[in-house]
Amino acid sequence: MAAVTAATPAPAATRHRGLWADAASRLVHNGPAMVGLVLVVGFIAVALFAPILAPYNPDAGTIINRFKPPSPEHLLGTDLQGRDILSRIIWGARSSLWVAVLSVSAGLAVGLVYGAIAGYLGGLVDFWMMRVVDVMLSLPGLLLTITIVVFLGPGLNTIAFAIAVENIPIFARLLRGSILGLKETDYVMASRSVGARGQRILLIHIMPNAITPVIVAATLALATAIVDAAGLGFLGFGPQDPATPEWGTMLTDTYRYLTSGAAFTAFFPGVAIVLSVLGFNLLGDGLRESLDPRLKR
Amino acid sequence: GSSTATTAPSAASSAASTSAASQAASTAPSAAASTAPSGGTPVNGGTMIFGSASDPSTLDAILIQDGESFRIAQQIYETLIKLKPGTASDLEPGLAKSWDVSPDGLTYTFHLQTGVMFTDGTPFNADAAIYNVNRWKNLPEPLQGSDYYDITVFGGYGADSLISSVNKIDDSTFSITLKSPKADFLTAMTLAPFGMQSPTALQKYNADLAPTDPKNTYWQTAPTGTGPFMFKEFVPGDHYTIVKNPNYWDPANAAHLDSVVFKPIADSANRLAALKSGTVDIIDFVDANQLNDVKSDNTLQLLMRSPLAIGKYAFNQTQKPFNDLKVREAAAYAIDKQALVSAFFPGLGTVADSDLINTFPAYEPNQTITGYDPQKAKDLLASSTCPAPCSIDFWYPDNTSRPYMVDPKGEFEAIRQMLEAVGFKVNPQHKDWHGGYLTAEANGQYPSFFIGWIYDYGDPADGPGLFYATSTAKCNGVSYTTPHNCEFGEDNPAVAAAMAKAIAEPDAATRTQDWKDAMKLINADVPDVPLVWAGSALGASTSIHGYIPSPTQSEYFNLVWKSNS
Amino acid sequence: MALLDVRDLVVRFRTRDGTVYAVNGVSFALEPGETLGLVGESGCGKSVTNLAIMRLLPKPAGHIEGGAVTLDDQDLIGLSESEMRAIRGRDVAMIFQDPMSSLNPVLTIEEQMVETIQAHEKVSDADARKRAIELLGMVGIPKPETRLKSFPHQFSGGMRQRVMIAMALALRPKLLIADEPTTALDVTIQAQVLELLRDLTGTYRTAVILITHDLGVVAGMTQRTMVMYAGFIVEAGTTRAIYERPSHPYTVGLLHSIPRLDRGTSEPLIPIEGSPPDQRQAPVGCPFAPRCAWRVAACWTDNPTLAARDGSGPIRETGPDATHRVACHNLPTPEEAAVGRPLRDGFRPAPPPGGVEDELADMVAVEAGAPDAAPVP
Amino acid sequence: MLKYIARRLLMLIPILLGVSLVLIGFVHLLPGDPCASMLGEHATVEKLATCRHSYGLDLPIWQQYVDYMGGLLHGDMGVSTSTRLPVLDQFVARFPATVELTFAAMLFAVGAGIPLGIAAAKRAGSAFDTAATILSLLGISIPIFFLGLLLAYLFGVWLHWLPTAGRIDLHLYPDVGGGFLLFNSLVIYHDPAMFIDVVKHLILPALALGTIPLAYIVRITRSSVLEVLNEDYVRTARAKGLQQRRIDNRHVLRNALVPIVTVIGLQTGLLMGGAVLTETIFSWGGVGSWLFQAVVNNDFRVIESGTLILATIFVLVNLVVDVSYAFLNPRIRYS
Amino acid sequence: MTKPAEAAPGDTLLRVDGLKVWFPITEGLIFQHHAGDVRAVDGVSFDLARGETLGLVGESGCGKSTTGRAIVRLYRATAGSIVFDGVDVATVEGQALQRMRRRMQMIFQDPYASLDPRQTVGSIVREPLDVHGVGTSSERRERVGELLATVGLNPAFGSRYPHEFSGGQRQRIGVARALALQPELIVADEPVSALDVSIQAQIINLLERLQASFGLTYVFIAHDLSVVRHVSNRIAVMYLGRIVELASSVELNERPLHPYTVALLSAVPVPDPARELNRRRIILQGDVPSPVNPPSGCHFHTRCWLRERLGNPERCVAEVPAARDIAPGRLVACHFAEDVDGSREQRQSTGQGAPSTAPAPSSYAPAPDPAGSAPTASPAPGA
Ligand SMILES: Nc1ncnc2c1ncn2[C@@H]1O[C@H](COP(=O)(O)OP(=O)(O)OP(=O)(O)O)[C@@H](O)[C@H]1O
Ligand SMILES: Nc1ncnc2c1ncn2[C@@H]1O[C@H](COP(=O)(O)OP(=O)(O)OP(=O)(O)O)[C@@H](O)[C@H]1O
Ligand SMILES: [Mg+2]
Ligand SMILES: [Mg+2]
Repeated sequence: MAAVTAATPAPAATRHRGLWADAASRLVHNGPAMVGLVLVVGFIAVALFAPILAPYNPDAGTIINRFKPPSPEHLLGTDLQGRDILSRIIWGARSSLWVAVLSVSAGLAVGLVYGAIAGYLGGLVDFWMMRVVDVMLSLPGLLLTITIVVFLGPGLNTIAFAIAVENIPIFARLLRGSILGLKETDYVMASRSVGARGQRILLIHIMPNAITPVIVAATLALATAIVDAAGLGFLGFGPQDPATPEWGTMLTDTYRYLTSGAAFTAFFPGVAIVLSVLGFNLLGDGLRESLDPRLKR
Repeated sequence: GSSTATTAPSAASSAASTSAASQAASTAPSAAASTAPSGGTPVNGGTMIFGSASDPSTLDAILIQDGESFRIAQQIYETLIKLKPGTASDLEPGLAKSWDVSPDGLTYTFHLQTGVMFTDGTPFNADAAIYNVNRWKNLPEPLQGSDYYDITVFGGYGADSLISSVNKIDDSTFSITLKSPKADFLTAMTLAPFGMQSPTALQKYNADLAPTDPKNTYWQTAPTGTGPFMFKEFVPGDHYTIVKNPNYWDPANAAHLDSVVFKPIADSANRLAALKSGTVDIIDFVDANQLNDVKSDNTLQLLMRSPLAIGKYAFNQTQKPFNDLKVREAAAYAIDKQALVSAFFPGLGTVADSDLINTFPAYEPNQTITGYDPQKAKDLLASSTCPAPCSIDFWYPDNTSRPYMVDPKGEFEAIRQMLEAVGFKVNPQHKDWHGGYLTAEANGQYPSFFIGWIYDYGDPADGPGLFYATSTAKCNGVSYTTPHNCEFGEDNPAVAAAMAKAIAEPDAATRTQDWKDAMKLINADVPDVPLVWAGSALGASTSIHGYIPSPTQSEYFNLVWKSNS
Repeated sequence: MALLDVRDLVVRFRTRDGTVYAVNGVSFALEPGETLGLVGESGCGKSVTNLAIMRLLPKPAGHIEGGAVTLDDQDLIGLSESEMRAIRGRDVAMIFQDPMSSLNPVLTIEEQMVETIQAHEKVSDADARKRAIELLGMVGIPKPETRLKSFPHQFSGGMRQRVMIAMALALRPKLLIADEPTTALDVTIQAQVLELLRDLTGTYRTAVILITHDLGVVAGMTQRTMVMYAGFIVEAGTTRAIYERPSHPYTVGLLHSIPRLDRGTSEPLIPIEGSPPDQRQAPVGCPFAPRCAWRVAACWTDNPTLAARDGSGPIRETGPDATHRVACHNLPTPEEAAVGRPLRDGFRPAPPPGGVEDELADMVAVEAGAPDAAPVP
Repeated sequence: MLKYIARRLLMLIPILLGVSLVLIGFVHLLPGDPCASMLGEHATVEKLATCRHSYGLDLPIWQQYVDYMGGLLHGDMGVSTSTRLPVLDQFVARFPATVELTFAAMLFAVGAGIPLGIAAAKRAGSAFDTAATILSLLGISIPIFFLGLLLAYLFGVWLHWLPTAGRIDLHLYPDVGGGFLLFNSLVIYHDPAMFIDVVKHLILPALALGTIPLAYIVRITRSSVLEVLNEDYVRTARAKGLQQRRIDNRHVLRNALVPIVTVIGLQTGLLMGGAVLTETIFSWGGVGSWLFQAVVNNDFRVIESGTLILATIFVLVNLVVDVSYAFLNPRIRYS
Repeated sequence: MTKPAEAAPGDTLLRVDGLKVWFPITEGLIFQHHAGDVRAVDGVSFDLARGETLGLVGESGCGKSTTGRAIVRLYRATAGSIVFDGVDVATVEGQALQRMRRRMQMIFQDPYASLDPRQTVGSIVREPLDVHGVGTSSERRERVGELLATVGLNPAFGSRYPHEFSGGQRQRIGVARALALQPELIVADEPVSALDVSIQAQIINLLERLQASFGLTYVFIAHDLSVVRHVSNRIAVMYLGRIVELASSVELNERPLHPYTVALLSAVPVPDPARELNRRRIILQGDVPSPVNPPSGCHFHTRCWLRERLGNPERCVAEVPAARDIAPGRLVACHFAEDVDGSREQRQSTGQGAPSTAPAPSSYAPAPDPAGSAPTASPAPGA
């Protein structure tokens, strides 16, 4: 008689996937996002395996060998110092990734705590904390970054830090916004009604839900960090240590040669930047769409 | 000077002269390497857009220290004495028709041109000239300290000033009396900072108030001289315009162009792009890697200035390990200058082996360091107090490109490879050029570093004479005259004595020999590794004619004209 | 000739997650002035059916994959977009569930009403405005002249729905499709709105298709009723016939699922177990079979067609004596319908054929074990 | 509404106080000494001290802050240490260039971005949509100086179509100074040729600068329109039989506009001070490169006052955006 | 399965007295000042016996949810007391409050919004156990399985996420969570409003079954009178933050004494075309006024059909009607409740009224009703 009550599964119940798995599947079916993922994964892999992948020491070369156009020996040619451009791009992935990751994770660390406090406490505390964010946001970003770099002296970490400072108010505001929205949700109410209190609600119920937009923003911030670092390089505030290849600096050092016979020296680092940034952006967009089922197209 | 971008002619033509043309200076390099084709009869009219590197920083003549300000001042102000176009040392009458020097070499009498007016209508006469000279002598307190050339030429204000008195003789004659003889006084008078400015304008626009005072609007709104061009307008960050002075006192030399606009374009690649796209007519400081680009474009011409700058890798002998001569020698032998110059200065520089440029009569090949020899470098290092791997700090500046140091980081990187090849272990050190690189360098904080020098005077006294002529150093910027010792830590009494002798020697031939002797001594000490003698280049549209490049960058735009096409 | 004639309408959505079989061959007709109720659970295709009639299916997923829709002898499916536009709002109007979101929040009521009128008639702004005022007065909005300048959010839900009605009736359409017009409203407001709707459509003899979940609303508002399930019409007939002799197990189930004010409080509810099918799978057999207490083996494989309940006489689709039709292989008897469960001795719903057993079989077992789902003896 | 604006303006005060505090703090953290960079490396200790005194740099920081704020109250924004010009004058001289560039860039970004975003939304999921998305992303991915240079070479050097530096052809118009050239050329000089020349100069920098806002606008327009397209009232509008164009313009766009306007406002605010790279590449004498130079030269008064003005503008632009919400969304207007 | 309306009440479990919940409205950008209150609940009193179900009905915004939330201390009472088993909920804090929380739970209206989408069903149901530290972790896991089984879900579903379930299944999860701590009182805030009719019945039956097996006491909030009537022993009708009538569900249905109740009853459509045809509704004019500025006197006077008929007596405007015990166990807050009793409106709204001359809604006359009002219901098995 069991069959009397036989139920057809609810539509969503037909697939045994978790929420994340669901998002992942949406991601997998999103063409541009997959391109982004491939680019990002490739970029990370290149950074991780740089010592294995790079055909030459990125730092060794003599000016006698300078400006060798791409050849089987030097696939992407050599730069002004006679160093192998491919190897420098491969090692440069590390620096770029480092700047991106460091700036975003530092920005996240501070921004999240800040935003969580403001959003969770609410009231006057929130009000004034947000005014501080307003102050930070109303300072012209690039100038702020440059000022910090000037203050701390050039270097990869400094740049990452300066970009992180720029990210803090963005992340903080984003997180606060979603926390405020989530604080009044029924499921938070439900959790309170069974006796759950402050920290637990914040950590278990609010944060995991509030973090989604931040994850997306962080992915995009990774991309922005790489471009920003390149821009800083152009203005002369790049990581000045010549022994550490970095894409932005490579481009900055060579863009002058774009029209004078050695265009490839600028072209390849430029392409590396564009591809990695594009990768993060595509992935970020894809994440936005797949983490938010409403935006499904 | 080293920090100030450029300029200033020189010539120690010590012989007093009443004639308009003095004889060729004995020590100065020869005339421009190339000249814009005169290409027929000058055409009047038109505007030339000059793609410069930055805005002028002041146009109150006596405060000027940077090249861009020099360039404009040169057109709107006139000095008592001028340089002959394209030369570094040939004197020519300016606002003074002629001049006499008293036998004791202390009193100079200037006979002024007559019928000259400032562009605001104020007559230029002895009173106006005296007003200017007195202003140099008694520079208003708020302006003091910003007057680099006033200080270097006259040494200070009031009681400190080298000028003892200024006397009016008649309406068109006046004299300056110095406290002690100064052989290069006349040459110094050709420097743009000593251009004549209208007393009326200076007063009207409160030029004597502090530059920070909003009421002092002189140079931004009304710099007034007698020159072939006059101020039109200044839009900071956008352009600076001068226009033809329609009432120029010397019609034969009146400007052809109606106006010249200076458009600051900081980045050299953008500057070239602007030239090639026709946005500007002429640009200064074409990069070495761009020379071919300009040459191969048949709508463009290249205007070369012969070298008057030296770039070098210098040591501070008071710091380890560079207190050891062998270490310095090892570094000197390790560097392949030829490779360096062909990589970074193709067409703009030649391999240097001395602080003196080889166009100077006193130049003599370096007998201590005879060339690139890595093996020798290795051996020297091995036997030194700092055997391989010898760890050294090597400083280079960020955010600058100088004629003698076009790509500091790139050059550093290249030299680092060379040094490490012979057993040095180089620690890269860098600081922003504007952010204290020079201050720390001048204070002797760097063990080894990049530095360079653009001669204001084509005279050894202006180079090695400044760096190494004293053996005792005061190292916190207190002394104005020879502070450079702090940076190099060269403390060899023999060198100091030899140089002092050379600087004091009145006879040209003896002086040349004295300098050769002094240079031998200094070269033996290896206080630095001279890398390159560098010139610079302008790029111009082929419609620009009559532009005569000068090694000192004192170029006169009234000679320039523009063909229609 | 019927005002509206829908034949074998098939609507599908092509989405990333697969095809949604939203409407699977729906046919019905409507006479001028007639009111038709369309009931069924959420997702059964009520709205989609009507959007298809209006050719307003969400793009690009929704497609009319078959069938014909004739309005006044005109085939709507074949019309060009601009021809169709002329019909929308003029001949057929719609009211939607959520009066909050169905009005454009950034335009005044006046702008929205005037644009409706002017989309179909060449009238001056002043005339259109006068019409709008009349219409607002007609739907009982006090001081229509001043209220015309208001924005939707300045109205309460009930008022907004009145505005929607005024707008829908502005051009005296022949057919009004009301898609759950009162679901979002309180009962007291619902009563106001329904009365208004009834009065106005009665006065103008507008044909009405009323979509709702609420069996009570249909009972009071319509002459004929169709019950939909999973994109199929499972029962159709006059409203009275369907409420008096509910004949499809699903209709029976619905009527027993709701507590009724007109019955004693002690009457137990008999839920329909399980939930509606996933319409992303092509229907096999009777869509209701998995939840049906009356199902027989054929139900798993054959989808019954809509046929006259008593199997006699010509079929009339419209009018007061429309034929009571049911799509079922095993009709509940009137007694069973009254009780809400099969009364036949030893009857057991046919088990699913092998292989059709799905992954939720374990869940079924649990449900079966639950006291309220106790097997009927 | 007026009350709201008044309140928002009041809110400016604490924000600007905060900004000024942050700035003065930052400026003092900057290495080097404005006097040292002003007087050169051979300045004497006494000279430095005199100079520092003249700028009040020898006072305790709070005293400097109080003096500075006092000056601000009297409209005195201080004087640049590198050009010795009053900061306000310099700002006024450069601001028109910034405004015109920002305007042109936003015109490009908005003019191209909104139609592109709408088109992409309406064809969501199509190849066109994907192409639009990727193209707009590409815009964000190319370092702006690289893009600027490529543009300059392509359109200036190779094609000779457009000028690559400055705001106006200085050959033809040596008489024109700064100011609002677009406006002046038409209204004051009545010179269409000049106007066209100004526009030609604007194109490349505007393209370079507008790329990033363009990308953001395309994306936000696309998602916002996509959302609105699914709104019930759009369905209502279609059910009423309205013309497609009317639906798009009156129903879809107007409702989708709020997030778009937010992005436009934010980006406009950012461009005002953030155009450093573009200004540098195209020798555009705007505020961004001015402030940048100030940072490089340790020109503390310019950094402080200039940034303060920019922050004020940023906040004001945001205020304008917020006020414009009220016009876009009557709910806000009447509450 | 269903309880007789007169179910013997046990001892009083909950007593709400003069409960007020006001939400302050603040204004100002920098300095906030108090600009008024939303009087969501404005003096509500009732008591509830152990094992009883009290229904709370009323139009949207009348303060039902707020009352419910105040009871479980999700909101703080502005005034009044909520005495739960002898302890005033409004005043306890800390540990005492936690202990109290274990004894009263809440079920929420929206089965989609009330489950954290990032938590598995297991951890949602386990949360109360975790929070209160009940049992060891393996005991908790076991208990979660039991709870899921109790509400008719496969215990194996614990590892799935809420979005994988249908609305009805989700509401079961919400019920399981509420049951986890074996509470005595459950406040069910519109537990079925968001569900489809067929699913509604499943949940209602489940709730009734659980009450029977665990002796639960319910405050059952709904805006649908028929649902409330079905599940409740007594019903409180709320209007603008106040209870206007409180009666046993049978009484309320058969003899409503407040004009508002009458109107409410009359507005509920009945799925019987024959009856619908003959019913005449009382159509209330206008909308519910704002709880920020409720009308003076009797809150309902602005829309009251009775007042209109009585010639708009001043008293309704001037005087707040006290909740009167008009009969044993029957509270009415109306000055003229006696006029309601026996009125035509009362009879019509309860379906007892004679068919009036109301025009038929349809254009053709319905066929005579063969089944008529014959009771079609038969006793449920096991009832
Ligand atoms: N835009 C769409 N894309 C994909 N599927 C859709 C879309 N719109 C509707 N559907 C599907 O079509 C089917 C019928 O939907 P429809 O809106 O007609 O249901 P309904 O009976 O009106 O339900 P409700 O009572 O909830 O309004 C559902 O399964 C639904 O999921
Ligand atoms: N947190 C809050 N802040 C301010 N006002 C509130 C809050 N919660 C509820 N209100 C207001 O209090 C009044 C009563 O709300 P409540 O949710 O109790 O009504 P309800 O009877 O449950 O209505 P519904 O049937 O819509 O759920 C409403 O006007 C509501 O807007
Ligand atoms: Mg629907
Ligand atoms: Mg509620």
